[in-house]
Amino acid sequence: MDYDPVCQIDRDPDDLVTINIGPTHPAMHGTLRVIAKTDGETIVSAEPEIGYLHRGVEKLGENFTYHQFIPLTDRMNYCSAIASNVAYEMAVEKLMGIKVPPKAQLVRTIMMELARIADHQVLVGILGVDLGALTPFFYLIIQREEIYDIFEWYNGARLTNTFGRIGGVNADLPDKFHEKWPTLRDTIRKANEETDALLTKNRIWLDRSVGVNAFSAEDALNWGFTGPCLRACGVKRDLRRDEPYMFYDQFDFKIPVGKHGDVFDRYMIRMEEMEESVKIIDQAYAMYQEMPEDAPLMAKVPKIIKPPEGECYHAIETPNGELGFWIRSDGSDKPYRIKIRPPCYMVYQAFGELVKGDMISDTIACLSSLNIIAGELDR
Amino acid sequence: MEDWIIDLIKVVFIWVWCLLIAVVMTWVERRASAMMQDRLGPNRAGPFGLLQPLADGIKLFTKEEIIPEKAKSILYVLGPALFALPAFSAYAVVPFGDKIVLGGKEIILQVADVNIGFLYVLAIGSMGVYGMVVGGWASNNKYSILGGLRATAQLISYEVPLGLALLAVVLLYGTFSLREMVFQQSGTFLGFLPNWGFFKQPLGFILFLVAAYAEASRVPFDLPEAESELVNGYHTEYGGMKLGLYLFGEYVNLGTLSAIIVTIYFGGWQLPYVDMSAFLGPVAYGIASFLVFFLKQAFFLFLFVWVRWTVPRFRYDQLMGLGWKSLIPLCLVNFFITALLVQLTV
Amino acid sequence: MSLKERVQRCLGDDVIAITEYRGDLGIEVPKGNIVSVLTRLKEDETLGFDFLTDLFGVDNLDYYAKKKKKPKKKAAGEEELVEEEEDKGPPPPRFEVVYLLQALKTNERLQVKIRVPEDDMEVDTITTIWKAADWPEREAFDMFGFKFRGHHNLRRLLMWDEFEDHPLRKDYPLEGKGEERHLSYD
Amino acid sequence: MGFQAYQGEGWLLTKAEQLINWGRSRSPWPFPYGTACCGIELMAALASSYDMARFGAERVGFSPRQCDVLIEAGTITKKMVPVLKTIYAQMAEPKWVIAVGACACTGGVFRTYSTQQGIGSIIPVDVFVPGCPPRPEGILYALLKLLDKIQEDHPLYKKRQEVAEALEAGK
Repeated sequence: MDYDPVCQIDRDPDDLVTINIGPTHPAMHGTLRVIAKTDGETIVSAEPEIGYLHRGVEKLGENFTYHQFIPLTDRMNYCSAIASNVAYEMAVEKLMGIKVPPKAQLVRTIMMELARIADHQVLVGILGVDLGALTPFFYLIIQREEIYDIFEWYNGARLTNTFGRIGGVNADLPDKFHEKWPTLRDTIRKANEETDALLTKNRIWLDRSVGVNAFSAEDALNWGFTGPCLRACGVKRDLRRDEPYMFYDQFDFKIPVGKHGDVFDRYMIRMEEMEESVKIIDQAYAMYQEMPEDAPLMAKVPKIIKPPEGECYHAIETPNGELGFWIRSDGSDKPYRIKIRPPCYMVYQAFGELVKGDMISDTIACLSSLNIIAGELDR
Repeated sequence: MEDWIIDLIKVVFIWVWCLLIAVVMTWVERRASAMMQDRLGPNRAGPFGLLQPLADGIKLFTKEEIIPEKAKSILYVLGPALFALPAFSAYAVVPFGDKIVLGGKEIILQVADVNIGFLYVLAIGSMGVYGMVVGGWASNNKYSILGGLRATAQLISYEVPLGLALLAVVLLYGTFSLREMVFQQSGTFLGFLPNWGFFKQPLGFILFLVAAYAEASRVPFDLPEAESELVNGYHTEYGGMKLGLYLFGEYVNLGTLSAIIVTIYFGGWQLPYVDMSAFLGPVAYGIASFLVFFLKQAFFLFLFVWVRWTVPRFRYDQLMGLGWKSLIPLCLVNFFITALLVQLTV
Repeated sequence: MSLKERVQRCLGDDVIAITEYRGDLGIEVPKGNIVSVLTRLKEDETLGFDFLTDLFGVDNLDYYAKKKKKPKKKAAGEEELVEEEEDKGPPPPRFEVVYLLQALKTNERLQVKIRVPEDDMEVDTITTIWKAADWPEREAFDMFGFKFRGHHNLRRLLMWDEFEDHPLRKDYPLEGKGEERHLSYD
Repeated sequence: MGFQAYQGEGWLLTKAEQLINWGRSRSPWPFPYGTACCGIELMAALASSYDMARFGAERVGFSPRQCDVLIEAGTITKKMVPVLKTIYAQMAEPKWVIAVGACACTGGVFRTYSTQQGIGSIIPVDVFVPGCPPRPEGILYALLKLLDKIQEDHPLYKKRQEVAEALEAGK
């Protein structure tokens, strides 16, 4: 008999039931797997196993040229591909020492924030589905299609956009964007309000999310959390503020911060960030409209990119948190080594710690609220 | 006509009617959920997709029958049957209409007017859990077993508030016969309200409704199957028509529960303020009473669907907490208040 | 005081080399001292590198091979120590482990590198300092074969357990060696 | 007379087959095996704007025993191959497979050590959908193609034929 500090009882370790959750479990998003030891409904220990979507992106990066790698970044965080694209492009620009023209930066800002909204909408929808409320998911998806319309007008792809080039962007905002944005802003807010009415004011939802998987700020920093999951724990940290890039230091926006780091805080932070993103787009769009029509969109970039030897790390705040690229160049046209620092990788490794002592249902809620994107996790 | 022929006709009619409700409910559930989610829903099989349940049925019938190697094969086959049968059986005592006069013979629109119909409903209703437990255990799958266990705990816990809520009604009407209860609900209450159980037992009705949702294991109480947690819960390993039986049984259960709600709390086949037998012929009256009953039942069936697509799901401990800490004390309070009032008025 | 000076003052002799490229400061430290170096960096009041951003390995096999061929084509300001080593002594160790640190208060970043020779792949684990190093160390083991001494669960992370090679090494072909995974259920 | 059934498709058999095919082709319950980017587009195809449920492809189930069409959307890595094989083996006949996206068809851009180069070499696939990822319309079109294929199936006759052939071989 061992004393079990989680359940505070003496228990024979043979009494535990091992449950294999995933990788085709409905709540595991296709490729995650958790091996959980349970006592009845309570999780005594949970060990996540990953690698079911390991596609060798880093190895491929060593064999691709710098430009060829951009499409691979799409396929990492496929919920907000544009943010990954820009993160990689900015890392290469830092490596090359390229200054991107301001108009291109504004186009990037607008598209990235749209991607952030789209990403958060998927998260909130899926969180609802995993807790048993299916309808908000559909409301959010309908609305998200309109954001996809804008992406599609920009360069023809809905999901994997291959947005931008190294040194700027390849195209200006689509003409239809100027008509679409005022109405889109309203529909985003309306969809959020509907979701809010269905979920945030629902007693069952509160019961299921408030206080579930609470995590302290200290632990979160120790485990390397970034992004909304860290902010939910009460740490006001956002690379858009702390290491400002582009024009983020000129925009007026709030950084929502939670208190307890529970599922509800993570959910609320996403809901509020959508609202802040709308504000940022409004400001960026106002700045964009002041730019002259023929302002350059691309910096002067050589046809074949051959950065000088050296290595650097650059990270930006993607919807999930800090997405960084560490690139070492050996002076050739291919990177010598690319290391991607995906945000949810660090978050997901604490999963066993997060769900210890909770119930099986909480595991599902916790996993959804962390927003684990397998493509980014396994690369 | 011989009595037993009439009884046989009634049994067959009710059986077919139950099946029909279950079949139509699958369609309603899909189309209604589509409506709530700004979708179209199935519309390829027949007009408005009305034949969709038929297509599903044909497909399920012609699907390969799999019995997993490690499953306990006899119980595995028995599970769905155990689940579906009690649901049908409970209908036997539900009065689905007043009476119809055919060829000078008075036919009661109820399969069996037993004087303990109320107890029969409770007893049969709690049989359904065997189907879930047996199915879950026989599948030899950890998710199924968890689903089965959840079902046991949940259904047994919610039997108590269900029974207690109904007991207050028994105090009120002073009878165990469901038919008798319906007759007592004619006329008006306090001069302007219909003399329905709902108005005399508002708290009891809400408690019963909540417990009924739990008994039917529908969202927000669908923990035994909890799709995102236990894959499909107790019927994870079932496919083909065995799965079909589970799905059908669920809708038949809904039909039964709605029928009981209507019978006990909403005056059965009676219209408020209007006495239909006064101006309708004997045959027409029988049919009209049946239709009124069906319409009331349909409303509650739709309510089940409505709630299903609106709210999230409880957690296991919250479910138990709600049952034991809130519903049962409230039921007891309701019971004592009713007892007091009945004592005072008599 | 600039970051470079502060780091030098804090670590003293442990700094083997310092590189600076596009504002990113990188230091190289001896392999055996990595735990004490990181602890000092974390606890020093003027530095306070209290957040581990990432940890990963690098295989320098091709890098050295290429450098030997054309040693003159080098950008200015690159690691000069490395160049000297190349010319004289034995070939430098094949692998590197890079630690990316971050100071949350001052928003400064630092790269710490250790060099790991092929015949001695053991590195001290830093999961004792940051729990965040758990999976990155497992991944480095999986992809390069570093053995992190003291890691509580050093198993493969991304590839399956029976996989034998280390795919991110430069001598491993991109399309693999035809490995397949077979699972037997009982 | 009894032997006549083996000779060809009788009227009864054909009508029964038509009925079965009608049912099957209007109720293809999907198993959404979304592993990567295509999974998001599959989600969009199931959601309101495209609404795959119109074709009866509703009641998305994650239990392989209950589903008819395995929609494999996304990359299958070599680590995942045994899982996919098991899932396919667990499905009850008749079962169909749609491979959505370049990765599922050929491995796509990920020609690496860890990626399975197309699922066609592991399990039989009925419809391939190219695209990286394909649009939801593409997934719907693939489903419609599959339904056409189901319509032309011979669920009863084929079995009779097999029985007859087995009898012939036995003689």
